[in-house]
Amino acid sequence: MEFELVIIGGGPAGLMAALTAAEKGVKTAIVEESFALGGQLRQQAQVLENLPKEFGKQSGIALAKFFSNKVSSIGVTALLGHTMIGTYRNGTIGVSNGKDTFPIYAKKILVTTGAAEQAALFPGWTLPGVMTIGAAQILLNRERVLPGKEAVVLGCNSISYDIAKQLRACGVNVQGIIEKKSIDEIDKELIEKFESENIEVFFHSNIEKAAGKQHVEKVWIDNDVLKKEREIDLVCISNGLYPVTEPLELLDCEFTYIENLGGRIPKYGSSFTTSNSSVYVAGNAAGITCIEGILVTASIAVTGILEDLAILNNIEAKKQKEILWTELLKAETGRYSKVHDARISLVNDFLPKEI
Amino acid sequence: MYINDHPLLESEFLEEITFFYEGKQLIAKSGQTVAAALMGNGIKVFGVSRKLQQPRGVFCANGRCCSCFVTIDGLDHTLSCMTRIEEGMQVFFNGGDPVVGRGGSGI
Amino acid sequence: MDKYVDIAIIGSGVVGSSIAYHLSESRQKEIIVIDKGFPLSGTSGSTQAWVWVHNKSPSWYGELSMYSAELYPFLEKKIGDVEYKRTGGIAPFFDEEDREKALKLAEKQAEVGIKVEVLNRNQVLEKEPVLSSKIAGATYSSIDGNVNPFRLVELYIKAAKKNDVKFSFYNPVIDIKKESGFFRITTKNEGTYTAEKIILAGGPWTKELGSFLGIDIPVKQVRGQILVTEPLAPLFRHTIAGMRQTDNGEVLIGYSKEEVGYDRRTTMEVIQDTAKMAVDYIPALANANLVRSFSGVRVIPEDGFPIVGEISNIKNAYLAVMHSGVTLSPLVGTLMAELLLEGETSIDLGRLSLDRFEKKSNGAVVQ
Amino acid sequence: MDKSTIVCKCEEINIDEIETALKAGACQFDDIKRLTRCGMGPCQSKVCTNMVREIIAAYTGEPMEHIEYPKNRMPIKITRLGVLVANQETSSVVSVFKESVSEVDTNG
Repeated sequence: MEFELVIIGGGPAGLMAALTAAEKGVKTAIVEESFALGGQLRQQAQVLENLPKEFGKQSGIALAKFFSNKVSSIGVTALLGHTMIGTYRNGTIGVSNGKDTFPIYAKKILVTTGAAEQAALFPGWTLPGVMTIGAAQILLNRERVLPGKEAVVLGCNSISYDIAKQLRACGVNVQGIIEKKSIDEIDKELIEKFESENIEVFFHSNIEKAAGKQHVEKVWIDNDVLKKEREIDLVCISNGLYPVTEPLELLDCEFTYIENLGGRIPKYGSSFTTSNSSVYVAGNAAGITCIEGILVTASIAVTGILEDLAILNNIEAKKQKEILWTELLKAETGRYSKVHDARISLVNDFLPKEI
Repeated sequence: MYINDHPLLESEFLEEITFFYEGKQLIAKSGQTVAAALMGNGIKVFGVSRKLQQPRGVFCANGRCCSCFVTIDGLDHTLSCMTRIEEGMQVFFNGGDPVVGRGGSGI
Repeated sequence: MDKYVDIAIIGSGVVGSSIAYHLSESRQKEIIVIDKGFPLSGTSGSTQAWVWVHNKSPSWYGELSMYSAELYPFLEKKIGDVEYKRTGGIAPFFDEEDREKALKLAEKQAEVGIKVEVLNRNQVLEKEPVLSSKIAGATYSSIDGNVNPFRLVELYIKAAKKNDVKFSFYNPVIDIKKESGFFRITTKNEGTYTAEKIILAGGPWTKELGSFLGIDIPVKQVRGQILVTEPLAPLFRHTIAGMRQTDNGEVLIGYSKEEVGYDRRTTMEVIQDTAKMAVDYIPALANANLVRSFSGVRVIPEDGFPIVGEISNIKNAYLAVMHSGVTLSPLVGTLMAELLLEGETSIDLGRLSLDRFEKKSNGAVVQ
Repeated sequence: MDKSTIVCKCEEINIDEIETALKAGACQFDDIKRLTRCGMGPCQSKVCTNMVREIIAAYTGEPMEHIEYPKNRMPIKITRLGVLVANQETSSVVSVFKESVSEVDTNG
């Protein structure tokens, strides 16, 4: 198989990039290990507030549908059930579909593998019934299956807010949110949101342990003043995200470590090109950001790719990128301003190489 | 347990299919993963760990953690969260892994 | 910081740590082992760890390997369980025409006392029913086996430490100079060591170490890629040329050789080719999950044979560099201890001298 | 926290085992891996990486950014050998037998 552009990962960043590339006539393929396009949008029932203007306000699920319909109508090859498992000697990617393993040749590779959820350490975290909050949401909204009936959630953040609400709407009793930090360290607005939903948050608390015979039955919530024992059958861990970068490592991209972007990430320049000049990165794989940031970084990367493929001339590309970077700055404000600052310094460090 | 009337999502007609778990016939909905089909039937424990024989089930649901292994149609250690359920599929508990030593090998 | 030792060993892989242990047994000398990384981060930690004899040729080399294999049971009594298993080794062939070559090999090895049998298909399958029925035959010897390299190096080091050998890890040697009869070894993190004798056992980095002393050590770096399956129920018990099953059930597969410098990446080409070999030998492996691949950069002297002994023009500087470090480590450790402590060895090391390469360039015949 | 708490879910390696490796002088994930098998199971440390890194950081007092990540190995996801072979007809990997008899021929 041979394409001009191969995109690893069919989530929002990958789809956004595929659409733009295919519109410009680039022969594009998406390698997606799941059976459907959309990535983590596929279970996001919440309305995504800050989408780029052209998308209005819609749920992740709706956006995933919109993207996948459009992508298939525009002639992008969607290789569903295909996983990139390695690289050949010359850097060609190796893909397996569960029956066969083969190389896919591409002029440019864009890695949009997104983020994975961080686990959390406490005795009993390996029991069935203890899962990442994303897993609970997948079961709930993608699979329409109840992950449990009585739940606690570890981690007070916007993700756990959205999903706790959805769990409750589906009949799961969310007994509370357990948060290591003290009340002063958490965004006021978020606390109010939980309050207005009558979801109790235990600050300065942790899960001392979870236990159960075959699956989780009890948690002990540890707090300075009180020890609470709760009977539950679901513990959701919402402990943050980190970039998924395995394909970039096997593509010999150089890495750096930036806490504000989620830890170890590939070095990249202002077009999101990595130290391997035929490999680009975008979305959460380039640093954990908001949904708008995910989409805009994909647009910037694809602009760089179009420029590289001589489909856009330098002047057009430069103009385009300037507009998009302004958009990215707007997207990454407020609690994402640290992300943006980190990104800017990363890109500036990369500059000497681009010359 | 299946959510039949999802309060947040449009209703969707999903064809019912039958599969077998430990030889017992169960109902799943087409398009689901094996992991979801099991959870929908109230099965949370998919297997036991190799060394300590501790129960294991869904953890990440995204094909990364390998916690949800089951045996499907004769192939053991298959990721149930990344495999779609199919009519007549034979699914088994991931147990009975060989008790083996702790020898090392290169990394 | 300037520290004095009697003997400095550079490299704490299977060769360096074996020499350190064997030297320390008599507790006569103050010894330090310096390593650029942590034990097992190099070649010794990235091998299938066969203790393999039966088709090492020419037969004098097979003989050395056999002596070393014979030392393993005694070594285990001294340093502890290194999971040495004399499983017997099977090297299959698929073409009937190869039988004659196999018989020739068996004949050669018999001359030095290595018993090699040439098996037909039924005999192979009787020994190992899981092997493919497409196999025409195999050479077999009961002396071959394998060891757990992690336990081996760990226990060499433990035993050496017990005998007061000092170890310095994560500490690359950045220069070696000989001054007024002593070696001054400059390290990155712990200053300079002064040693009366020095042993270079740096495996794939030996060439670099030799260059500090102004000598050319004719070795190549050869990458071998190895696949590791998930733990499987006991499937086969012999060491099969190309694969073995470890105690924890994992099957290690691989026999690739590439000269690509010190590059420890793996590649899909070799992974797929190695998988093909595995399934050709043992069809049942087709359903086994491959969990990971790794590569080791092995050192191979230009002519394939070990270089062991004193460097003739640098008194008190010694070399121990070889491809089959795991197989040979008990013997090389023993011989080096004899050489450094008594000045002579129970097996003549002449054939293994670095000088043979110079002789070669002069047109003289070696071996 | 209870030192018997599992950190690596696949190989079932607990905090105590990781700290023992640290005490033996290992100070990076890959060295701990070799000593304990932590992170060597089917998920290839995708789940435990940061938890182990945090234990290392706490033990050594080094900041998290100095704690290296374990090396990623192919395949990125477990793959059955038969799927890797698929339609492949030949293999470039020489057999030990062929190699040894060719040496007999030349060196014999």
